[in-house]
Amino acid sequence: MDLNLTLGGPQGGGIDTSSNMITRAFAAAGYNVFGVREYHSNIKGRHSYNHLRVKEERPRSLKYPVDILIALDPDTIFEHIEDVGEGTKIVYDKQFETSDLASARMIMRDTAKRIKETLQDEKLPLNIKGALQLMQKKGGSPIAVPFNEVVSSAISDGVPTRYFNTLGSAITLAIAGLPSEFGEESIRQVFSAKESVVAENIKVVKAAYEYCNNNKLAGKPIPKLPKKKRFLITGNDGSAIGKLMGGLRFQTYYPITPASDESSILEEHGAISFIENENRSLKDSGIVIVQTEDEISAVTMAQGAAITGARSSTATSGPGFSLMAEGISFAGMDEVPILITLYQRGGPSTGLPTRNGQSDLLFALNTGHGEFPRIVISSGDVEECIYDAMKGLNYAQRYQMPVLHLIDKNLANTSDLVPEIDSKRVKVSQVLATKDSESFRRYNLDTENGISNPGYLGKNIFWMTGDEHDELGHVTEDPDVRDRMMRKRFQKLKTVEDEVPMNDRAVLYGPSDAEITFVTWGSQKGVILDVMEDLKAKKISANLLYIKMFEPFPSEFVSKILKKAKLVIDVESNMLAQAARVIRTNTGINIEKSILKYNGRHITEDELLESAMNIYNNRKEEKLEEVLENGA
Amino acid sequence: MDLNLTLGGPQGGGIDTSSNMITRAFAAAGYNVFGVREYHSNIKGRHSYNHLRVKEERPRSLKYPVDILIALDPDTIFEHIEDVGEGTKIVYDKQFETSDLASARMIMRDTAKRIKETLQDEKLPLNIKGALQLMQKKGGSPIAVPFNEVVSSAISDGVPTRYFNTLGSAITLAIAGLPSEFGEESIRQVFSAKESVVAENIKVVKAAYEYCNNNKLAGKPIPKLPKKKRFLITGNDGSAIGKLMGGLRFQTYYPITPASDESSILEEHGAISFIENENRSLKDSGIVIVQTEDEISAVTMAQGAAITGARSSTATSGPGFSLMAEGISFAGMDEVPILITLYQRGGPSTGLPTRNGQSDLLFALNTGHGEFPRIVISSGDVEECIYDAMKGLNYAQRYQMPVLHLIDKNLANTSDLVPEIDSKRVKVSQVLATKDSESFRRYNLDTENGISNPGYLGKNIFWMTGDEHDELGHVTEDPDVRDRMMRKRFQKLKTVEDEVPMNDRAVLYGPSDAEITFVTWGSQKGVILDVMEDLKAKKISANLLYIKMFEPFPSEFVSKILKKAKLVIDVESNMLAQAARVIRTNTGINIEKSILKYNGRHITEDELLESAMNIYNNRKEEKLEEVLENGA
Amino acid sequence: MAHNFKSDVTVDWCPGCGDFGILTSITQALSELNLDPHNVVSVSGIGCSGKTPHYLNIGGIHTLHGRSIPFATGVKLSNPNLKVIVPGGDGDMLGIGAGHFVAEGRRNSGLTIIIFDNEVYGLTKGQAAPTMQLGEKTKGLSRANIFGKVNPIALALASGYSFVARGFSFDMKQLKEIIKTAILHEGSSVIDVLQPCPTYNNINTMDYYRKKVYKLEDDKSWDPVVTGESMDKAIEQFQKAYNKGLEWEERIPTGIFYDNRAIPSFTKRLNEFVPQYFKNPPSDQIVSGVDGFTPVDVVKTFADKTI
Amino acid sequence: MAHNFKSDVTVDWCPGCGDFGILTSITQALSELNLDPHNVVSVSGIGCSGKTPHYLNIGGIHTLHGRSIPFATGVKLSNPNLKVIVPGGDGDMLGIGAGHFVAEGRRNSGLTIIIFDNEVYGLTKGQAAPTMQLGEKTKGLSRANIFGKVNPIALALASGYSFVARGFSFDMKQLKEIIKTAILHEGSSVIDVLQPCPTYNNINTMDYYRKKVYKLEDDKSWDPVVTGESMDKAIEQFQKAYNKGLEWEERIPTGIFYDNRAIPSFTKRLNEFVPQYFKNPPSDQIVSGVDGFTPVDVVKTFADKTI
Ligand SMILES: Cc1ncc(C[n+]2csc(CCOP(=O)(O)OP(=O)(O)O)c2C)c(N)n1
Ligand SMILES: Cc1ncc(C[n+]2csc(CCOP(=O)(O)OP(=O)(O)O)c2C)c(N)n1
Ligand code: SF4
Ligand code: SF4
Ligand SMILES: [Mg+2]
Ligand SMILES: [Mg+2]
Repeated sequence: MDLNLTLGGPQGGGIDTSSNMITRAFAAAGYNVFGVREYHSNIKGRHSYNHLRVKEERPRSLKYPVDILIALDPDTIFEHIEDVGEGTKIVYDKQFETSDLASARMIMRDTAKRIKETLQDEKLPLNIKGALQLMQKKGGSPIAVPFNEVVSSAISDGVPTRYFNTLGSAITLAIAGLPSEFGEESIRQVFSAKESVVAENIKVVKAAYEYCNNNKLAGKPIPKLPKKKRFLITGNDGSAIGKLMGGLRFQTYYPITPASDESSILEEHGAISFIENENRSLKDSGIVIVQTEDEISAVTMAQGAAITGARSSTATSGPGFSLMAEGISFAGMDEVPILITLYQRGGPSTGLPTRNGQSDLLFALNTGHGEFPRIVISSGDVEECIYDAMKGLNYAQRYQMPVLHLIDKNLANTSDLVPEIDSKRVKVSQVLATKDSESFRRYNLDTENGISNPGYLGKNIFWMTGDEHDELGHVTEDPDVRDRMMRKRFQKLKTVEDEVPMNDRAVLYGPSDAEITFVTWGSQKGVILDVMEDLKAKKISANLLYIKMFEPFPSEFVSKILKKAKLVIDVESNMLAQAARVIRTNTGINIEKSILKYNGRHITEDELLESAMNIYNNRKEEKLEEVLENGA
Repeated sequence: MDLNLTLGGPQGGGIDTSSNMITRAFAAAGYNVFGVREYHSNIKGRHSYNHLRVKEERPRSLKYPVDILIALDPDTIFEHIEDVGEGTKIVYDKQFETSDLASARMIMRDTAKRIKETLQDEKLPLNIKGALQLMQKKGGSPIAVPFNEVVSSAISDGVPTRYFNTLGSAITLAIAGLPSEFGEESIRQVFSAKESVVAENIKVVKAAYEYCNNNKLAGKPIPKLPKKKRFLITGNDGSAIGKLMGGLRFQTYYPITPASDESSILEEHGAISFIENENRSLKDSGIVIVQTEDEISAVTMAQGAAITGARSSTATSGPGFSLMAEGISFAGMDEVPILITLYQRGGPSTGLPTRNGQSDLLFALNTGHGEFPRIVISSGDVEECIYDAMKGLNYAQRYQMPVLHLIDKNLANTSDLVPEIDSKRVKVSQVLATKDSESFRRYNLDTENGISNPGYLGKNIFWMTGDEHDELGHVTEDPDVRDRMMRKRFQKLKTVEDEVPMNDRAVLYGPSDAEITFVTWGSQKGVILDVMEDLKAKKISANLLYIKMFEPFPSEFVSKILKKAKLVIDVESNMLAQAARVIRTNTGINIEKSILKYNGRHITEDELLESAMNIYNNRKEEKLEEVLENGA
Repeated sequence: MAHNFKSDVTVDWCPGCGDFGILTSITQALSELNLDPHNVVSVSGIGCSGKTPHYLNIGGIHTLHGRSIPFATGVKLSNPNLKVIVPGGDGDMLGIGAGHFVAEGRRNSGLTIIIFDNEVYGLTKGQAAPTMQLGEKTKGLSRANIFGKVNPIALALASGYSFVARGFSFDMKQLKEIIKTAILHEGSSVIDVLQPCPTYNNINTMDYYRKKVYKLEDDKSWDPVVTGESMDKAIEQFQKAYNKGLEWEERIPTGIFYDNRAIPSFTKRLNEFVPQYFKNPPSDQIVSGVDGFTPVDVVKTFADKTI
Repeated sequence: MAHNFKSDVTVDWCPGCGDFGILTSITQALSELNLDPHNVVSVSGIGCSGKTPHYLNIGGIHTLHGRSIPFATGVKLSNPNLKVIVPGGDGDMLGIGAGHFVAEGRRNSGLTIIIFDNEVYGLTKGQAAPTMQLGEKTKGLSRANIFGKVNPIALALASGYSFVARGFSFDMKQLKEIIKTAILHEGSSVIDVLQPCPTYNNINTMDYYRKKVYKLEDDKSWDPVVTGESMDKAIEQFQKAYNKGLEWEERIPTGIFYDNRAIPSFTKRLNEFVPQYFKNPPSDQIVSGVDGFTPVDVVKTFADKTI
């Protein structure tokens, strides 16, 4: 099975619950589900949608046209005109048929204008019927469901609209051919706490199946697969889990999309459970999460905590990260171990605050005035988020510098079913204070690898200052000590290169020799791996140079691969091909072909494949740039 | 004549006045004087010094060993042990001879330790006498002057110490052979307002000359040169003057070294005088300078003013610049014309707050989250500061984007005698609001060069938002408009490339074909030009690729020069050779030889020449890096 | 026809949101004052509240979270003839923007600051704003609020604002009048508006406030206007305003707490040494000479730098 | 021998600077409290005042301009058993740092904040600090101060600080006692210290203050301690503190204005839901299992995420 479906409705209207229901139903039947959430910067009313993909094996990307489009409001039909194709079933409430475009005021003006033009071009009426006709032209089959009737037939009392989400989900499941029991099971999971709610919703599920059966909508039953325990988590969850496993005990944050979910998750799981065979005294340990007054406070407060010995971190997104620049420079200068999780969203400025972007890489690499060492890493799927967060905390501790962990919004809001979390994959070493002495040299220059023994307030007496300092941490302006301190600090980056395995810095997926070499970072990893399979089917071999650590940059490794590559295509969710620039800076190699997307939406398998083929077919040309445009 | 002299004393002890006196005395005799100020981050007591160079033609760099070292405190003698050589005259107060190193507590500990070791290595006593002996070994001749006696002999009453600065300066002038009248003239200029003070100080000057004559210290009289009107200004002054000429009418700042002097200068000259033939109504115009509560406010308040049509700017330094990142991203997104003058000092963090650095280039190029266009320019001498500030304001206005103007601390505190300020060198066009209309499209997409007609609050009704926006300036999340707005904004950078002459972006000094090609930016320009002359004398031809605009980068021009260059040496005041990195990013060309200095002190001609020769002599080696260390 | 000050942009606040009442009060105040729409601008930060400028048919800047005050100050000081309205969230103004809020009190530039006081961070999904009471647990929170509350009236007074008031978003009549007085006030004004957020704040609801609010002006002896004639009276009025500002538990006063007309505005202070400041402000200056070059006489202006 | 809390670093303040008196008061207070030097730390910002930690022989962080409060809060919340002293300039605390200053009032973490109130920006050469009076022209300024003054006492009270006091740097005896009480205070305290800067401020000199200051404690009826037993009394005490805080022109009160022991500190609030917070704070937690891997049971901790 390979099922793509999009579920759309008004923000705040329960789309997430519906999509959770669908995911859990398929999961209960042993399937794998992968999904991404798209929403406006708005609390109630504007269009939001979840794009899900269901497969036996684990999906790792999404694809248009979708198989089922579930519209929980008229806007969804207008917004997704382009996303249907041969065989797409469009499920919607029959009532919508009276809606017209002019009254869909929550659609962004320019979007509405575009939809209008599209309909006009096709000489179709500017309303839902026109939109559905267009969809039909594209091969879609509209399925009008009388939502109110079906729900009313099932529930004894209460407002029917309250159950429309459940109905939409259940109809989808029925159409997909998933036996009703799994839909019911998912209801139990989603509304676990409230028995009466469960009962009512199950009635609605049953009614949905009955309606589908009666109207010949129900799909061919799909088989039940062996079910295993799995984690249903997003990139936000992954990072939170990794941090907790990685020893995080202090996190600060100032609310911002899409970063603050991570902190809320940590807050909700702040009372840690320890494994049985560990010291009993650990049994009740907690983590401190502080909502600060701004991001300047977040990045500096976390450092204050770090200086007492707690593993600490903060998480933010573009605008907040900008505010952290000065604090990050301090952490670099003063060798403070701190992990900063940077959730990238569409910029610049407030930009597209709830949309995807990978436009903060160059900024992360260069943020903060003056020269200081930092580590910059990036994750490309939900599982990586977990282990990278752990490693990030380890790096910060070991190398005593700021570590920036980049996660893009797409990944933050990707929900995935992760089969296992391996607590033995990454070691976590205890934070140990140096033995105290009369004149403890916090910034001991007598070190080969640049790492001085750390000190912790409460355990050692020492000083720190953002000014250039001597070994004790007092201000100095001595030119000679200055030079030595600068060199000591940067020496640590060499040590990182010596100690961190290449696998944690860059990976080559696929055959070592290939006709196409993709280069990417972040959440495109999955979709490229899928496209590589598609290309294989077309007898075109492809591999992927996937970059995880940008500072210190794995120049040699990357150089070696790119030098022998035949056709290199850089794929990024930004406009300037930032990773390609970093590669050029570090290796001198210029990547001439790129596929870029900067409209804030997730990259889908179909569009990426098409663009890759375009480039492949025109590979003789010196420079090619494809810009992807999928997404409502 | 080529006279290098260093005048040292305690911070707050009048060193600047002394050095001003010396400068004006030589200037009065028609000579040119060039100087740099070095000082601690301290208000009173720690060592500060001015290094001056006097020549017939205009000097543009400084050189060790100095010809005269004037020590107004014992610390100066200790601190400058290394700066003397064959023929250096060390003028000091005889009283200092009883001082020892242990009691010089204002010397930074590490520095004191180093001095101690130096003296110990030479088996010399750890006091002034020891230091002077070491200086003698190096070829210096100590000149002990009984300061108290000489002053007391001259003035009728008052505290003699108050005149020690004048005495020191006057003795220097006498030793240099400058007739006493010029010393007296300089007294009149420096203490212009206070007649009695002038009279007393002139007595001291006379006494100084008499003392020198009596003790055979007076130098051979030097000729008086024809005198012209000149401007005695620093880089700070230059930028302020340029801004005022460039139409600046609103400047914000938060105090920070070495930026805030610029704002104080503007404040003091805020009531503008206009030239005669201009409209009478201009006669009384003023400029608004606001000291803000922080740099976030500075960068955003200046934008508020810009949006009403005032040419506006702010000036800051590293830590403050870090805080501006978010605001700069807004200016990029919203196309706000604003000039930000970034005075670079030694970083990272608080770093070496009163010392030189060029370590903010990469940060300036990448500051602010997300992708937006910006212009980054840099000045290399005091005159350039003037015209670049004017151009910077012009660029901001024309291209509607943030313009970052980089000036290094060395340049900010360089004092130079500028013969002329040419008000016709750079055109200044009037800020004009677009004709108002019902639905004024501030962000009109219908533009080839990316530039939409600007609107100004008070004159037009329109909107702005840091979110992605439509043509009217309202929030949009439409994927298509998003893409078009992104491209429109970046199109402006192409327009900059089309419109700005290459001379304003990069310049090749010297022969087009040379054995050594230096690459630099900022205040090294002068010293490299001097070293080029030195090399010529050694029959080695050299030229200089001098970069002024880093974004958009003049890639082709730079590429062409570097590709045919024989031996390229990058010279920068930072550790990471940042300009060389920018060159690599933009051209793929890797510069393998570099001369770097990051101890915060100015680069001197002697050390640069020596390092250049080292590299030249070992040019067969693949990679060479020289680190410069001059300076107390 | 008088300008109605409403733009045609879709308002996307939640149904029942208190923001609607504030928006209407603003447009009505502007209409009734019959201001030229070119002479009023609005400058906001980020938040649900931050969207306000788009809904007003006057020039508007929707700036950065917490930075509306400095942006607005720039507008005002560069063109002192504009009326500048600054709608902002309580998080925006008193959380991330508190530093600017305090600084503006010292400046008194002449901004009309309207705080949308919903006790939560609306747009980021209901976290506690600085105005939320210690221990309060709204539905958006997973645990009771751990922070103390800052009282906007007390903070505004301590910061030096010369006009301090409180409105209630469901009493548009009073709020509109307060806004009108504030706009006409020469210095900077702060209006704290009790604004129910039905989506995230189920404690400070419309009903909650309806039961508690009362109007200061209903007490005929209430006199917030300080003329500066008597210093003692001024001090007493300030203290009264402050003490009234502390009232909250039982009943919540609305209306004008303090209206000091004696403190000179920043623009007036600037006018003391910036030549022709009001007549020829930075926004309107001629910077290009008749020949297209600078009209500045450098030698004269920088006479002290010549030798 | 008791630790004398003085480091051997050269103090490079100007001769006659009020900072010396504050430094001495701090070291004496620490000595007299007989604290273990490992259990006290100091965290400063940037300015002349910011250099203080280097002069104290306890762990110290000389952080960024305006950011001492968040850094210090991180230290305190991560290790609530430490005493955290926060010396800061008036520009540092009430200018660039005002946002954090207000926020810390809401937290009440348990910091001892000492404001070096010299009315100028010392280290950057004498610009007006937010504490300088409107129209004042000190020798460091080229024109009279154009900004209003913020009153640290009023602002601290409005922000919610539970301990607010004022000292005078040339009255080390009183200042030392205030610092001692503040250090023992559980919540956050603010001590505004009148600190002459002879180099840049020729108005607020030692003599100027000597003539004006008087001690609150000299009035035997003065009672700043709020126990929380009577709400009415508490409100009255707050108002008294506030009104006293406004006094300035004629005479300047020093001493403790407000000492509220009823407001729980942030660490106490955290302790309500962070298991074993005081016993096993973040700074001291074991994060590595016996086998060198995480001791966290992921499945149990994130049970809600499993299906
Ligand atoms: C620097 C920065 N940090 C965080 C955010 C995310 N953010 C958007 S709105 C908001 C808070 C909104 O709360 P409030 O100011 O009270 O306004 P309301 O939505 O309640 O009207 C935050 C934190 C941001 N835009 N910028
Ligand atoms: C972000 C930033 N902006 C500006 C500065 C420059 N700066 C250093 S000290 C200082 C002000 C000091 O004044 P105050 O805080 O009152 O301390 P004082 O020197 O008077 O003790 C400033 C603005 C800085 N270090 N960092
Ligand atoms: S979230 Fe609250 S404040 Fe925001 S629009 Fe909705 S109801 Fe209004
Ligand atoms: S400048 Fe003022 S505050 Fe700073 S050390 Fe000197 S006297 Fe003290
Ligand atoms: Mg709010
Ligand atoms: Mg101060």
